[in-house]
Amino acid sequence: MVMVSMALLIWCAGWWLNGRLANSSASNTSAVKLLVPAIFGVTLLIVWELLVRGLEVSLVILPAPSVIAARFATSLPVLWQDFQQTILKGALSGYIIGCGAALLMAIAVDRSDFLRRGLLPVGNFVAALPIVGTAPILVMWFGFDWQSKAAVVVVMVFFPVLVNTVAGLRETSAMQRDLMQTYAASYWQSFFKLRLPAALPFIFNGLKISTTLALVGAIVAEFFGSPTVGMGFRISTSVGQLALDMVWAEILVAALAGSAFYGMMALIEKTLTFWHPSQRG
Amino acid sequence: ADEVKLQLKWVTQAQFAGYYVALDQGFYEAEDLDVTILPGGPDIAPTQVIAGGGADVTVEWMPAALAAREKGLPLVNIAQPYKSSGMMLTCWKDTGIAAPEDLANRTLGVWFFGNEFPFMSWMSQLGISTEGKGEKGVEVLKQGFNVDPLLQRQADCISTMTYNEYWQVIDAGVAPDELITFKYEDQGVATLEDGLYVLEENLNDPAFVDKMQRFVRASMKGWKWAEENPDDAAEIVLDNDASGAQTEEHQKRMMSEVAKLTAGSNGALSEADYQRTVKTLLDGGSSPVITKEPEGAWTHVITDAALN
Amino acid sequence: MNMETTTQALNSQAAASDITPQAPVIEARNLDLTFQTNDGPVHALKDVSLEINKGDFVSFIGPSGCGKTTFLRCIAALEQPTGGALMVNGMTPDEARRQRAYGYVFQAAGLYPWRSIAKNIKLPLEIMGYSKAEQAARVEQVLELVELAGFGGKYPWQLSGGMQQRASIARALAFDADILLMDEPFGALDEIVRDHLNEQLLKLWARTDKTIGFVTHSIPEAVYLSTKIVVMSPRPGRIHDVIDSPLPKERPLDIRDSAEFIEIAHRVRDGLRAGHADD
Amino acid sequence: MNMETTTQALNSQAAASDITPQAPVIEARNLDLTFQTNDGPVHALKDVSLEINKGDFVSFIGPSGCGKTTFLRCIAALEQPTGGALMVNGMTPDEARRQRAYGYVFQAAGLYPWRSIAKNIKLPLEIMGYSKAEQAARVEQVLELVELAGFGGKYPWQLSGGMQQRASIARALAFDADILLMDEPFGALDEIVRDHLNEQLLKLWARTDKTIGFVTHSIPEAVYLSTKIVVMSPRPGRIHDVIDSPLPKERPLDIRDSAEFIEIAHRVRDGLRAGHADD
Amino acid sequence: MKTALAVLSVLAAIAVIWYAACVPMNIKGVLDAAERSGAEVVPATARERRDMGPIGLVAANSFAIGDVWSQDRPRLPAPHQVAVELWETTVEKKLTSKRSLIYHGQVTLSATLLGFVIGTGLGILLAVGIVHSRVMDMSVMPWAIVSQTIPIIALAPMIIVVLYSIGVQGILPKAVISAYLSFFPVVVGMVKGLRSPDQMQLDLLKTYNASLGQGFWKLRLPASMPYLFASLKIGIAASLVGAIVGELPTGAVAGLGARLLAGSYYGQTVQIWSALFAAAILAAALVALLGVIERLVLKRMGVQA
Ligand SMILES: Nc1ncnc2c1ncn2[C@@H]1O[C@H](COP(=O)(O)OP(=O)(O)OP(=O)(O)O)[C@@H](O)[C@H]1O
Ligand SMILES: Nc1ncnc2c1ncn2[C@@H]1O[C@H](COP(=O)(O)OP(=O)(O)OP(=O)(O)O)[C@@H](O)[C@H]1O
Ligand SMILES: Cc1ncc(C[n+]2csc(CCO)c2C)c(N)n1
Ligand SMILES: [Mg+2]
Ligand SMILES: [Mg+2]
Repeated sequence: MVMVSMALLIWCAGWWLNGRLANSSASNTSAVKLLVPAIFGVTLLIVWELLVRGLEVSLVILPAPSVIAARFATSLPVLWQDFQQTILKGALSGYIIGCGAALLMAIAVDRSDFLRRGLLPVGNFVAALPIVGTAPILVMWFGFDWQSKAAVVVVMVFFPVLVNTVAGLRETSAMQRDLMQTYAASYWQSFFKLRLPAALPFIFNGLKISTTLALVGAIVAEFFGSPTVGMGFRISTSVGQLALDMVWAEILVAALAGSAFYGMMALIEKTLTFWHPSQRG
Repeated sequence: ADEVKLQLKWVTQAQFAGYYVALDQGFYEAEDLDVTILPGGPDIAPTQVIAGGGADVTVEWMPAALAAREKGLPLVNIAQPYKSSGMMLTCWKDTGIAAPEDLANRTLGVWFFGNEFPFMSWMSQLGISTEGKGEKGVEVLKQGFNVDPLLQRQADCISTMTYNEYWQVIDAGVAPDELITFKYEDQGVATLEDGLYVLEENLNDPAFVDKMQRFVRASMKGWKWAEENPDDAAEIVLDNDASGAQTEEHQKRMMSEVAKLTAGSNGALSEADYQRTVKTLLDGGSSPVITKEPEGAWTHVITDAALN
Repeated sequence: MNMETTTQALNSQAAASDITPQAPVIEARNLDLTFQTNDGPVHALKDVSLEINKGDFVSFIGPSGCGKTTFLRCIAALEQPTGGALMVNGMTPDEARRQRAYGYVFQAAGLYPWRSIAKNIKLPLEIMGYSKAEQAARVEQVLELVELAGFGGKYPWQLSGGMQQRASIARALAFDADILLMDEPFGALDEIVRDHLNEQLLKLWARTDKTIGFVTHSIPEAVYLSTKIVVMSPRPGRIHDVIDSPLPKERPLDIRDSAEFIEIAHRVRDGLRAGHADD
Repeated sequence: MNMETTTQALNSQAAASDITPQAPVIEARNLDLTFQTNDGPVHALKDVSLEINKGDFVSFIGPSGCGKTTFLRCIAALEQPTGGALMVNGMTPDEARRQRAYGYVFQAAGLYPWRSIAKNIKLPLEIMGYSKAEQAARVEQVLELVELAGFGGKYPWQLSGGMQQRASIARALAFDADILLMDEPFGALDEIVRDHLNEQLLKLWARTDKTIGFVTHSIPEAVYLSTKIVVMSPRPGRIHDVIDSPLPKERPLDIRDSAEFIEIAHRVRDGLRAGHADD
Repeated sequence: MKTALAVLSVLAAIAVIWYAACVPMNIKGVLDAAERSGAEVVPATARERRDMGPIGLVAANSFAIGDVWSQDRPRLPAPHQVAVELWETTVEKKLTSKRSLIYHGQVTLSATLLGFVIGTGLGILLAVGIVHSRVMDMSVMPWAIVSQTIPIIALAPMIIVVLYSIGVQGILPKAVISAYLSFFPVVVGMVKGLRSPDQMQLDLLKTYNASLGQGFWKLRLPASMPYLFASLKIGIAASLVGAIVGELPTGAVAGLGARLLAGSYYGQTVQIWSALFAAAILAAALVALLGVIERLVLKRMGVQA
């Protein structure tokens, strides 16, 4: 009970501190911008730890953060292997192929009104296919190794990027397009000088959503067949062995990798679309 | 009536016919029990469910149960309806595999999720590494839920149950003589399957013990009924399958195969079988499932009372 | 009375084209344009006939909503008339557009936010394939012209409304189009800059023999700049009066105090007022 | 010379406030505003001091980019000065804003696209809690005033640029604010409508005793409307001259031909020219 | 009309490619079956065939091509096989039958809708908080992103167990997972939408000294409508996936997820594909429904089509 009430207390304290920081004059410095979510996260972890201990939650239901951290530290070689297999081979290659194909397709779709009308509804339909159904099929087609995981990722990221890019390429204002008309600009001129830059905020929207999709897709696909390495493999076998600390250590890796991946895309976005109102602050 | 929640290890099928029969035939009711059967599936760890309080008793394989016990979840075997193991490795004959030694340098499909332990100790007994292909090594795939890896020849061998996956291979049009099977039972690495497990602390509660005695009694009655009336039992299972995925033919055949495995058991755990299982697991090679002899992992308290 | 003025205007045009024998650069005959909106059609242009000769400086003036923008857009092939005929340089507006006959200044600045001011001005030069050196030279020159020297590196959102408008004028002046169409280009500028730009525009026009279509709300500006003033009236947009200016091509700023100037201004104002009365 | 004119202006203000003993409605002392941009700071306002009394009609005129909009935004508490003091009705601008002291017309129309014209005008009335009947009556009345009667049901994108601007003026006039701030409200309008709206605005002002801050680029408009004309010069934005108009409150349109009028106009033009020369 | 034509021709093109793809995909299985039934196959044994490319096999055994579209357990079922299965399991089965896809669809649908309501509600609330509070913005937003990098399938069984242990059962655990997947797109979209009013629009309300609530109802909310609907459409599709995922660890008793799993378990490819399509059709129907609502709402608001 003491720990539970302490958890509550710490939660409130964290919010109070963040409130002070966020509304202080320094709230626009990058230090505070990092500090505030960090404090939030630390508060969350402490509350988690205290609740798990205070309520005596079984290790096989939910391990405490300290236990997870210990497991993480002692399993680095295994985690690194799994990371290579799932993220570097499966997710990344799938992400690059999927996004690249989607961008090319978007241009084709954008050039032809017929394709746009025909392909987008069908595309939306295909995008709605749940991964739990497609993954076993793709494992059957592409084998147990990372290729099938990459294929799952391709399927998952293709349509978000396609839809966003197509929407982005149509995002220019009438006047901006009219201007190009008066110059009698060719398709590719107006593509590179007008439509692509104007579409970038949308494209990055799709690319950012896709980072987390790629990760989750690669991991989940391993549930449906894999070699004996990989984050999804480890998670599912560890659950079977009730090694929940290992499960959470892998989830931690996924969260770290996912945030880094997302952050990287956000950074590239910021440098390329500095001019957009949402980036001007 | 007393409520009992039973967590199964897998989806509704004749593998669990005894429980469905007991429910359907009113055996539980006669013992003043209100039993809810919770089907399992590929994503469910029955041990976790019982730890979380989602079930009173669960059907589990002994390796997983003992592993959980070592992880700090004190599961106790209270009854053992399955006498022998139905697990085996099924291979294409045309790959040239004739004996266990030939498995080296092959690709094998194995079930993980806590079901990999018997395989691992078998391989370590054969002196075959599971780290990758080689003179003394095999490539292990984490097999999904179906027999596709064999049919698509992505693997030379896959894990099958005598009562289930093997027949799916046959149903796919493969003739039995195209295949060669290695039963774990024959290889001397069989471990106990489908036992009933409860949390140790609950056994201190006389009311719970009494409830379990009635439960086990009714369940065994169900199993014996099912062994005698395999076709009717299969029908009962089909009636209880909410997913509508099972076929009558498959379930009837499964029931007759399952009957062979349950036939030797009256429900009480044989201590010899237990010892053999523990020994197999302790020999499990580089990363053993259990590191030391478990204690108090089973009790005859329930069956002694139930079966008299 | 409206009908009469229109025919009268047409006659005076006919007279003008007798003097200059070459074919008109822009020729509209009975142009109609109706927008289909969900609450019924909007007649933006009705029965508009007009001839513009090479080297003309034509101002369009009229109440807001009378169709000035719409008419300019038709000439530039940005809008498709729903009736009548329109020829530019003896071809359809669209063909003329393809030959890069137009420079267009829109009513709002419409700069691309991802390009700095200098790069915005470079845009048409890049598209039309000017050499790098030429591009840089021209950008310098037009930035100077619109008094934005030193602002080339800024981005559009860092400039005030009037500065943005000037940048968009510079963009249209940077390349050599035969026909310059300008939709209220000087609306957001103060009188001094405006006077300066008026002078610059006249100089440019005199030097290059461009044909200019110019929308404005300022009567003095229209009179000062134009060889031809088109007064329009609204709903549906029609030409109310066409005034051929007798002012010489050479126009110092103080020509605005001359009697002729004032007289034309009066005629324009009367036309405008009549247009409002139509309403 | 700039310093001189400024002090001179301040003196003349001081003189003016001697006559009207009440405290000024708006009082700026050494106001500074610097925008931080990624390529260095932009000094938009520097050392601006000004007093505006109750019932004044103050026009701001100056080259584009000199800080007129910025100054108006400071008064309305939309921008935070980086130096100096600014008081409105004896409080901070933000307190005055909270008391709903302002009606503001932005340089661009800024209508909400999901509301019809009438509902756009109703917006402030809804927010300030006017009764339904009062809302309807006022909308009718101001639509009439800006010559948009009948357009209440249209959506913004169905109107031309000038019509949108008039709707936004109507929106600011619909409720009773003590202080009306208007940023180039009549920029996109033709002279006839502009004259009409000028008259209407003067009437409204005479009737209600509002204090009005008005940005314009038209010298005649500034002179015709104002009791005080503030001429600004750019980079950094400073007050170049403050001219107190000797014209009577009652101003027929033809006052614009009077000698006094022309003299003031000259002084404004000179100020503007000097501002440009500063540059 | 034009759209229908375009969609139809794209569908036709896909069907053609699909049918063609069946040949290389299924040829090995067909030849294995043919060999077993005693037909002359080149090369003669499955072992030899394993190492051959599909093109070579087709060329050498052209007699077998007809069978690639009618296999029992094909690697890639032909379109008509899926269509027939869909027809049989929807139209020809009683609605209460456990083999009826409509029955399973309805089970999934109820969890989807409940999860969608919870998820969108939560998402909108979070977005409102984020837009109005700097603390929320700075601390919650990064963690909302992190939350989506967690593979939900890995957590789903544990979520179910935990909810189970506190006595929550039935439809709610599934709905929770489905809400988890749908709240994120709604948060992101709504934050964007609620922030979409430009400076001038905000300044206008500031000059009226409008309250926070007035700013929300009269400006931010209407301005966010297009964004809201865009994210609702993504959200409902995510909800459906969540409900399906949530069905796996609840014992795969009923629902499209259970159907997928059972099909996958027994290698019934045709059944998997038809369940997959049923899920996609359901998603498309839900998205279309939202589209209709969107059009009605936007029309009432007068926003340009
Ligand atoms: N896209 C459109 N859809 C419907 N109506 C339109 C459209 N564009 C213009 N209109 C209508 O056509 C008429 C003429 O508009 P136009 O923009 O040509 O006026 P304008 O003379 O340029 O006015 P201003 O001086 O205010 O810019 C107006 O009544 C306007 O409402
Ligand atoms: N958000 C901003 N960021 C950076 N600089 C700005 C910003 N807003 C205005 N400025 C700069 O401040 C100066 C004054 O701008 P302001 O908009 O007040 O001019 P203005 O007098 O209203 O001009 P105009 O008549 O063209 O509207 C300009 O040089 C402009 O570039
Ligand atoms: C993911 C997963 N794969 C395989 C099994 C093994 N298994 C245990 S019982 C049973 C039913 C046999 O017909 C099977 C296949 C499992 N539990 N989970
Ligand atoms: Mg216009
Ligand atoms: Mg301004």
